[in-house]
Amino acid sequence: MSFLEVDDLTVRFGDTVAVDHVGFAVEDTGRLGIIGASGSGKSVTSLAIAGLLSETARVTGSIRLDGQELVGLREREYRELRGSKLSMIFQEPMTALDPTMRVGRQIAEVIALHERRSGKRLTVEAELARVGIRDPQRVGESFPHQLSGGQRQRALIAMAIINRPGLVICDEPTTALDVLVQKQILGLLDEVLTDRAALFVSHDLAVVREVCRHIIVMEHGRIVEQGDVDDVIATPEHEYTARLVAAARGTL
Amino acid sequence: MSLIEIRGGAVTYTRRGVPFVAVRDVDLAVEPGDRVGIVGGSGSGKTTIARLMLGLVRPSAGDVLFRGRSIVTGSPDELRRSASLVFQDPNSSLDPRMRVDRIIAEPLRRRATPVEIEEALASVGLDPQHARRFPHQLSGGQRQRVAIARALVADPKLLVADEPVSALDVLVRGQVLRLIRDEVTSRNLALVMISHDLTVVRELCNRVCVVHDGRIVEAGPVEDVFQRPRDEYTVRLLEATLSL
Amino acid sequence: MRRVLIRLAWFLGSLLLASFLIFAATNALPGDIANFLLGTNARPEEVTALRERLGLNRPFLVRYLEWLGGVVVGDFGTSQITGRPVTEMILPRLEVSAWLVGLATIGSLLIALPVGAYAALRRRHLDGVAVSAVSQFGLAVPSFWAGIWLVVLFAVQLRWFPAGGYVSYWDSVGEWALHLVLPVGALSIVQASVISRYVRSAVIDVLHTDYFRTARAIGWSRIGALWRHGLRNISISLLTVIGLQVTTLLVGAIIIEQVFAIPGLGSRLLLAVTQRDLVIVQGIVLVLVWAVLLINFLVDVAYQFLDPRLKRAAA
Amino acid sequence: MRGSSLWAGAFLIGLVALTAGVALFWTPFDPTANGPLRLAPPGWPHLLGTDAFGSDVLSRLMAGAKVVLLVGVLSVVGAAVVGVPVGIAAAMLPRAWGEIPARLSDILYGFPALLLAILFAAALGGSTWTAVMAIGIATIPAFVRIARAGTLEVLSQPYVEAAQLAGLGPLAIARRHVLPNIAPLVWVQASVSFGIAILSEAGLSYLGLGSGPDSPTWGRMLREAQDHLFSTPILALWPGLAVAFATLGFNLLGDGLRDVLDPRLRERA
Repeated sequence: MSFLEVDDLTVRFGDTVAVDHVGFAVEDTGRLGIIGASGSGKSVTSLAIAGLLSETARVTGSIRLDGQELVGLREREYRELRGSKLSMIFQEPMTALDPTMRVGRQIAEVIALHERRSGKRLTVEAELARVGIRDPQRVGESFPHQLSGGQRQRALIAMAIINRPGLVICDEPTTALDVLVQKQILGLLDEVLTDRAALFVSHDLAVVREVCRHIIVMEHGRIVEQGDVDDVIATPEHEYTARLVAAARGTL
Repeated sequence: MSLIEIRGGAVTYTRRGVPFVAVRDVDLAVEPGDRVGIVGGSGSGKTTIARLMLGLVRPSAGDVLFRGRSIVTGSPDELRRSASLVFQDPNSSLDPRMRVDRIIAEPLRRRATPVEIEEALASVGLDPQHARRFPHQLSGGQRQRVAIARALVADPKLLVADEPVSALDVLVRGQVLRLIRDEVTSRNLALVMISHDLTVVRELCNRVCVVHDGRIVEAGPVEDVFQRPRDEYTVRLLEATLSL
Repeated sequence: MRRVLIRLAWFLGSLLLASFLIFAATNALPGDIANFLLGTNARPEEVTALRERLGLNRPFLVRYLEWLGGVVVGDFGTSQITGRPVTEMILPRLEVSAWLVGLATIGSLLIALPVGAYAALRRRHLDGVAVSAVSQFGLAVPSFWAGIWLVVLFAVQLRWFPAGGYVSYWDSVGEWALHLVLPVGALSIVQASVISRYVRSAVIDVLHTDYFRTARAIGWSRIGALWRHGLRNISISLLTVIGLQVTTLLVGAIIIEQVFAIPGLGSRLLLAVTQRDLVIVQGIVLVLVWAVLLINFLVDVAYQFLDPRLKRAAA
Repeated sequence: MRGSSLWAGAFLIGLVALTAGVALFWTPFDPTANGPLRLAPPGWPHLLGTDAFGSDVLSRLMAGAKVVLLVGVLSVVGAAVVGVPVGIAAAMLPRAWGEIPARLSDILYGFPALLLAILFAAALGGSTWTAVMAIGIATIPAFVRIARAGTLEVLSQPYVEAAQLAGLGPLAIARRHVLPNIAPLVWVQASVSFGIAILSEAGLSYLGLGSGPDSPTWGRMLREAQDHLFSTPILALWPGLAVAFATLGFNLLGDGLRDVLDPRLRERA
């Protein structure tokens, strides 16, 4: 049995089907890349696993995390999982942190929420150092707007891994970043995602290839192709995949 | 004589009462038919250089010359008749309350004939029926095509494109870039392409300027800079660029 | 700091300009107090003599500066009707009105925050829509009408509270509270419907932010994330709304004082209007307008310090 | 769901306007005449009963609608005509100059309609016209604010920069881009201000600072009803309901307009 097993997952918003009978599995140290253009259903899939879709969404099928069924799970129990057993990293580090709260306090909150003890400043600084922040004390005492995009994303990664979750879902984690910072953050992710399962959602094949071996390609809510990332790039079977590869090559 | 030339240009903004230098010591000349790429990270000042070039910001030092005449001390009117800009986000660069035909006709400073509108739409690959639509009734790629049609309608000599595809969906980026390349070639325009994406610049431009911290740290023919980068920042930038 | 000083300068300037406008409105308009006091049959000599005695025939600007000079040191002049110092009349009534407005502000927030948040969280359900509809109706109700019905229900029918009047806090706290329940209630209910609508849309905005999603992703419940992260962000913008709403509340209080026969600034002001006691009118209007300007200035300054994104620039 | 508040608002306003229109030519009884039947309960021929002077309540309500609409239209239109151009100018003038109208309107914001009406009444005596003036002047800052904020928002948009590059001057930009884009805001504000004007007029006439005794107003009716709360509380019901529904109508219309007029909001919703 795999660590994460998604089976026949379907998400509807009213009459529109955002995710259409999708299934995949990830081992406890495995990584899966989900590739697609905007509107392909890749983000909805990841939000469905984290249980963070808006209440208008209707989710059917099965999502099993470490043997536990997540579809239909009571919100109270889901809340216990989020931030401890599964965590997420989002696209926009600019807006993903509370602008009115110091970064250190926001990180300490993640510990406090799940261990029923307050996050010590030293722990927070150690965690910030772990994600490659050079002056953790200053960063911890800063408000988000006082940090660079890369520092903010590192802080969010620290929040995501602080409770050693079994599954980390990364939703376009480098799209909003500069090329130079993107390279560094991808390196950091590669490092912190070892020993745990990870989903890596992106529209950019070149980015996904940096961290994942196995990928699935989504279009209109369906999986149209899957396999080893290099194989898919070299010999795309589906026409849509071929267009994505061409777009990533940048050749006109 | 250069089409447009920035000499020792610097721009200082005041942000919440604190002055800060966006770019400085910028020397850049664009010849007719030249295709110049300006690359750099966000906040490096590359957009400011474009705005400086079009007279949308006043330099705090240096001068901007159009066909040898200063647009800082003189009037930018002649420049504006000969230069146009394609913005990053077509959602905000098209007036949401104007129909496509009025948007496209704006640089003409007169009412355009239906034939002119049809030709302008056709040149960017849009059907004439789009003329009476509002921007929000179009897709992102179509909107950017409308913005390009507006930029080309008054027959400019210089086209400045500021990250023209980074707000678009991956799959339509290539189409829009191809459109820009084809129009620039067939009309023999000078192009200034601002982008964080080195691959795009490599495909479209013959010269490139690398901007870092408000300065041009390296400039030269595209192949030279990409094959034999001299500046340390350019080296890092090239190393960090992922491609298949 | 420099920005705060600039704001302070604008604030002082606006106090000055407001005082001038008030003085000009009561003095430059044609209704002359001397004519009014003596009636239409008065002989011209008598009018002239009275004008002389009241100092009305001296230049306008001189009279304005004299009045302003007095106001600055706390002397609002002497009533033309009663002959008593205006300051002495205003002060005890100022306390009454301040209680009314202050308690109503607190009361309206206590109602509006939970109600607005509930309407936002349950906006897709019938009960949430019903709450919005009620506040929509409350928005359209004049506070004095609400006051009248509170009197009909709680004073006339149930006899729980007195129908009007006022007892000073210093005489009997219990009676004071008893007399304030209905007027403060009437003001709060109506004010709460305004504020709860702001709260509702602010909460909906928060629900769509990325930081709210982050808070949910680390394990907060919707309510928990709203409490911990939403409230801080909402309160900053809510502060501005409260500042702007003080004007409405002040006006509501003037009318409510009339409904419940409360001896506050408003009822004294209206009496002065019917008596054409212009010195008192000037004085009380000035106090009220300056209060509004002061509160908005304080909100503005507080805003600079509350929002961390503005803090560095302000300091 | 969408558009329903627009129609509900339009319906309520239509009702008030129709009543006022009919009242111009006909009311069941003379609204100012005293009759022999005092404090009569609702019935026939006095559908809503009579007040303490024996006047027909329904006729007085109908006559009150005329005053409310007159005061509302004059004050809101007047305020918009002054406030919107000032607001646009405040946003488009160079910073130092634009600051002046903005700050002046902030000061005016400290003068609510009631205090202005009190100042005018103290000097001139209360009348329908002082009420219009007071409410109108007090409404100006709302239009200045909304027009200025809207214009600043429009000016920050790249399409304005595109228009500059196309060679348009400030006046052409104001006409082609600013006005059409802030128009929805102004319409919404006008609707909301109209609701506030109705509430203000009711408050003024309740305090006896508005129209004179011969024109019956909803506020004056409430004032008179208050003396009979113990015996005939129903007299306080009708005029209050009239104020509430008229105001509700304009508030709903404002909400509806907000949804319908803004294409960007339309997409989000």
